[in-house]
Amino acid sequence: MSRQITLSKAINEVMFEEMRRDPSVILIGEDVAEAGHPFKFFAGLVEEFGTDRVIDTPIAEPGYMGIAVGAAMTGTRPVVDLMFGDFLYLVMDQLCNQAAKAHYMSGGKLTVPLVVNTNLGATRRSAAQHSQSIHALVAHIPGVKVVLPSNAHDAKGLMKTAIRDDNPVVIFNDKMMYNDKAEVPDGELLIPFGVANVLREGTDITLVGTSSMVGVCATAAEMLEDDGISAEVIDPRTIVPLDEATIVNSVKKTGRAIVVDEGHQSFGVTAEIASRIADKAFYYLDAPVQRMGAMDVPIPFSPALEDLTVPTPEGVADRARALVRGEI
Amino acid sequence: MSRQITLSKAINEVMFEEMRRDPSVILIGEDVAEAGHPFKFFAGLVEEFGTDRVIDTPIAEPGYMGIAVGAAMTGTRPVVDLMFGDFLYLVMDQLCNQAAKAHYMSGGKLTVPLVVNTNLGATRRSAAQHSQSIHALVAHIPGVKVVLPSNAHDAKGLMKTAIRDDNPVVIFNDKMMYNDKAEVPDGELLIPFGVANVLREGTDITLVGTSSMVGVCATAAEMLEDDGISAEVIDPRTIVPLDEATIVNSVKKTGRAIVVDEGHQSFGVTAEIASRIADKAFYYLDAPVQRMGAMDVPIPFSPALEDLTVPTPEGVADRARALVRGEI
Amino acid sequence: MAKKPAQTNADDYLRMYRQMAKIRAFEDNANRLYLEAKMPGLTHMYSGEEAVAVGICEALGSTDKITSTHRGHGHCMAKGADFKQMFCELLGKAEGYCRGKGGSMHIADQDNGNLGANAIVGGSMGIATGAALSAKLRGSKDVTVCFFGDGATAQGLMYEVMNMAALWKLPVIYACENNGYSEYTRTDEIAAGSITARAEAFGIEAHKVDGQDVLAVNKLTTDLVARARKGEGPFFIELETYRYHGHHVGDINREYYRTKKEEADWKKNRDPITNFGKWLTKEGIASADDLAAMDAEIKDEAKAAVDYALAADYPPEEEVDAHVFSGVAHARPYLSGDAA
Amino acid sequence: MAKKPAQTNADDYLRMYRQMAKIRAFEDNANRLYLEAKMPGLTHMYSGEEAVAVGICEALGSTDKITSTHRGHGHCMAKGADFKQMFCELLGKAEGYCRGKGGSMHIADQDNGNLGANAIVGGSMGIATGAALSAKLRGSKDVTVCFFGDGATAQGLMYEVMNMAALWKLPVIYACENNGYSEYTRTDEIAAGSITARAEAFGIEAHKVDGQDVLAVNKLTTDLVARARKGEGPFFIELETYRYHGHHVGDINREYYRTKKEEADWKKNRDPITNFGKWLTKEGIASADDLAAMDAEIKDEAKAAVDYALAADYPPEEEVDAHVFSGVAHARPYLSGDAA
Ligand SMILES: Cc1ncc(C[n+]2csc(CCOP(=O)(O)OP(=O)(O)O)c2C)c(N)n1
Ligand SMILES: Cc1ncc(C[n+]2csc(CCOP(=O)(O)OP(=O)(O)O)c2C)c(N)n1
Ligand SMILES: [Mg+2]
Ligand SMILES: [Mg+2]
Repeated sequence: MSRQITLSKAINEVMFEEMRRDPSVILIGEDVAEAGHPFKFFAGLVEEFGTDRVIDTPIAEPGYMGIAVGAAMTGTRPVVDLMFGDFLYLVMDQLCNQAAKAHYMSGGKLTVPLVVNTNLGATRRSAAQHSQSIHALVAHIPGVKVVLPSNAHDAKGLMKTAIRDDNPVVIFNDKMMYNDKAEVPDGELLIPFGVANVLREGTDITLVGTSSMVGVCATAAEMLEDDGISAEVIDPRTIVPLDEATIVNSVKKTGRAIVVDEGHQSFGVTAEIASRIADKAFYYLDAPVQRMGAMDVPIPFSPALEDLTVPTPEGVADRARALVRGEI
Repeated sequence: MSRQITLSKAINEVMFEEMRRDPSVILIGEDVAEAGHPFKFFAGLVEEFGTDRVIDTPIAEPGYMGIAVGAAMTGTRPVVDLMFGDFLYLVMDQLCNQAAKAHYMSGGKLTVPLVVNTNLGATRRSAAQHSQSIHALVAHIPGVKVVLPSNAHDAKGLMKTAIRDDNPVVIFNDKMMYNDKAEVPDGELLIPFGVANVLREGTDITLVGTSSMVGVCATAAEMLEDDGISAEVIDPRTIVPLDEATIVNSVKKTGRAIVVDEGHQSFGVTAEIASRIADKAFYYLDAPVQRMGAMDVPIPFSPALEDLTVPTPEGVADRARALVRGEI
Repeated sequence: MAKKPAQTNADDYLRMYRQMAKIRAFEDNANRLYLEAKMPGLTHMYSGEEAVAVGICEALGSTDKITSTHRGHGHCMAKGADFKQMFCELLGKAEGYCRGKGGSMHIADQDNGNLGANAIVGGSMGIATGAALSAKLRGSKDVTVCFFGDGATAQGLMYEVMNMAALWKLPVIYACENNGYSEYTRTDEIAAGSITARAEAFGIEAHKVDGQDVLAVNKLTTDLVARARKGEGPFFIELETYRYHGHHVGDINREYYRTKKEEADWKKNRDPITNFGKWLTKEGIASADDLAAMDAEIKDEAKAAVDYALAADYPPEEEVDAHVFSGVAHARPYLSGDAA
Repeated sequence: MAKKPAQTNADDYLRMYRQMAKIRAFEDNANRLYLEAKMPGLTHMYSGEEAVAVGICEALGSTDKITSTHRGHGHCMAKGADFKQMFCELLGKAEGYCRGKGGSMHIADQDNGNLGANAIVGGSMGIATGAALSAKLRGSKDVTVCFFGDGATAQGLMYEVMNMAALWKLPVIYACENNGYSEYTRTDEIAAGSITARAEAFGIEAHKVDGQDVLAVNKLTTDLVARARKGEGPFFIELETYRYHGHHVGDINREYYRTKKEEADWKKNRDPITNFGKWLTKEGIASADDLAAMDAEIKDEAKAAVDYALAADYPPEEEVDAHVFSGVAHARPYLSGDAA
């Protein structure tokens, strides 16, 4: 049964299905009830599940993040909505000092089954405080799993897995993707963490893209095809845990790699993945692994500047051509 | 004039000298006045400069961090003391959304000359919330400079530079190093940012260590000397900006590198430095660049476990031997 | 604090009227730019709340400071900004207050004492308090006003900084623009107890005032500013007001969270500009024609500024990594250790 | 909530005495372990504050929850922990409550409803409030008590969660242990206004009680717990108390922030155990000899537990990457995508 739905709709379905399946699942966040969220993906939930399980909060991110941690420790499974990924800075203590460490610090006594639903991505002309992709910060902290869906299908399957996971999981969806459609099965769909998706096989170069950059890599791969360059495109889907084997094996085959992620380039996700490739596939590499992240500047408001800060298909294709031609 | 002082004393001298030199320098933090800080490095300041400039705060890290940002925008140069680096999570919004971005977002109108004095490092048996080394998080955010002194001398020279810098600068000292002595000049000492220190020259392998790991690398280098392996040891001193040239040129010479940092290994500082080396020195490398960070687990309290989580001289030397022998 | 030249009351009143009318004109144009898809991104309209910004900022000198919010155009204009640079910023043009880098939610106008709008709700409360600390330490007599919404009272930062402001007797005034809603939620659903009592619990003198009455706002603020300059601060003001538009320009269907009747009622009976205009004519300070002429002039001025901004240049590409660090021309080479 | 077996008052009183004496004995031993360099790291002594933890926890059932602080040994014992597992945790041994991974500042004892100590001041305020939310949603009658110090009232998180607790009428009791100091600073230097008024401003009923009087604390708490179970919460209690030792065991020279006379005065006149012992003998509930015998027995028990813990094993090395994730035996292979 072929069925195309948007990523927003996928989130909506997950919440309906999981809240029906498991009465301990609750939703907490700003304007998630009557308003159904500013991005509308929670529409209809409060009508079915009531304000006990679909909980509108004041604008108090640290507070309700902490509340979710305590609720998770004591028999509920909160999904915490954080309207913009940029607000993660506000909840870092509750997420990284509390949620991430409680299981370990208690020697396994306490568990914190909790999902943070948030986003990343620039180019919405939202300026520096509403355009960040700071998933690398969370990925650096042991005890949290980090999920980066790149399409509606994966968003559904990964979010369902996240809700059933007994650990804190942060899901970053790309804001620009909420209205993008994909074929998504009705009902059950579980995608395991730590299993990369090979979108496209190729022999000359491996393009590893995350989240918003998966599409960029896929488009770049099409452009490269016109030049006779065969690119393999890999979407890790989760970066904690990371499916290292699939990525490394691909590069062992192609001998070249570009890692593309929308977080700032320095001290970000591209560094981790690139350095794992450079280590594990060292003796197979024909050229240095390339990294393309967002420019190391706060995201500017002006469209004329903002578009310069994020990797594009053209940019990725150019870099790939240079690599294949031995120019790097 | 040879003079050995502790790192704590170096901080103390910097504050005296800079507060005398520039009346706009102020100090803000918990128990920094009468108590002279729990680690005692601010002793005597309040007696000379009074409670107007040496300001004890309530335990309200986000609050006084925000206050420092506003004070920095309007004619003062605050040094904000954050008792433990682990509390950075609490101030991330004020540091990363406000301080780091104000200059850029205002097109250069606002400036935020502000220093955060904090620390990193495990092995004090302080457990997971007082042992973290999370400098990578700050380094990922454009607009903040990140300083990692590895001894009392550099602590003095770098902190003075930081206080005179017109941007937000975060200094991480290693907690275990506060009482370590080094030769430090009396009076003026300015060490520029972005200039690495080559502690020791060598030809077989480059060991890049930061902060607490500089000493670990230096000790490892001595061990290696006994085996006839000549190690070059480099301390970047600042990671934002990073003296890429010195590191890359060293590896071009030695053909091998290990990057050692006390932050968690995944998505941390070792990834950034290693991937830059692997890219820029690609055609000179004889073996894959190795990374050694703290284990990707919350820091455990038990001494029996804690000591396993942090790189040691023996561990670095072992890895270096394996690299040189071509076993990796 | 730069002192304003002595003026008659009538001048003050007319300037307040003009400032409110300018804000309204700015917002009407901004909304139109959005609807005509000429504006990048979204924006939050201040229309309906003009008496708050103007009543307060008219009590301040140009070196007094303010911090502003996501709904910040009104504060910026009231503190002395001009149409052209504001529209340029709104459109991401190089001549904007922030060279196009900030946009609607980050307009800062340091020269007029505006330390910037903020896209983090409550995010500027520390900054405002710090500006007050700095003024006190430097022996300046400047006062800082921190604008924020009712929704921002849920942020813990507010209590942290109010505590320190009270302990240290800082010259800061916390101005809570209670427009009855944070996004799509009524204030009583997100604020337990009493907002002014919260300030009072920290020993801060708190007032409630009709935010639609520019004279009442101005009178109270003038008094508190004078007292703050003498070291009697901090103070807290809750201003009852209303936003006419949606939460942002895209929030068109609002009936699920507030009625059309409620909106119509505020516009008809409590419009700050209309009511103040009536008072001015009643008092004989200006005729209805005078006011209409002023309105027309402002509209023309706004229109000209919009046209100017639409035609203005975007910043050049090389500015993308400028202003990351003060004293560093371009961040990219700097970050890799090239030249300092 | 598991109901306690019916007991006479005398039994209750003697148990309270015993619990306070156990906490004191625990701390005396912990301090000695530190002084003899047998303890890894530092710790914060609860001595002097025993009536707070015991008065409150004796009003709770074992499924009621608490969250604790860096000064948390007292809370943990009062909620039902035993000596052996606590000393083992303090020394980082495998048989400790957290298998040695938490240590003094993170002891958690889920089986007795202790959701854990916290090394972030104020860090557990959200957790406590969340436990109360969870109880309400799940239809459980459990009440949660959130312990924190006067210093923690400066953390914004407290106001964020009190607001939500009040809006949602959660069964949570905020228990502020005001021992007059946060680290080396007097409370009046870090807390403006009134602490109880801050809770009241959010519509939360607040009480102040003598934290050295275990019966007064217990009576008030028993009443509030019963009311919280009926949905009348949240509540706030400020308990006036005192810590005998320094901020932590290493804080020996304290005269620059508090006088020896003040310390002596509290110990002499307001010791919660001595005073309660006197009351017990006066009321004829126990003789001085009975109490002395109980003290001796507790000391022996503590000593035996210390010896046990000193001799106990550290956790095996392979546990270092266990418990990072629930359901994952070892984090290291998992993180690289090996086996899920
Ligand atoms: C920390 C944070 N949380 C959430 C948001 C999203 N947001 C933007 S404006 C707003 C409502 C603010 O309400 P209020 O403070 O009353 O100001 P108003 O919009 O009514 O002027 C919200 C929730 C944000 N920008 N920052
Ligand atoms: C967020 C945070 N800031 C600072 C500290 C350092 N610190 C530990 S205990 C303490 C004082 C706490 O005072 P109070 O809350 O009154 O508790 P008490 O120690 O008196 O029991 C401080 C500042 C910390 N652990 N966490
Ligand atoms: Mg509002
Ligand atoms: Mg205290």
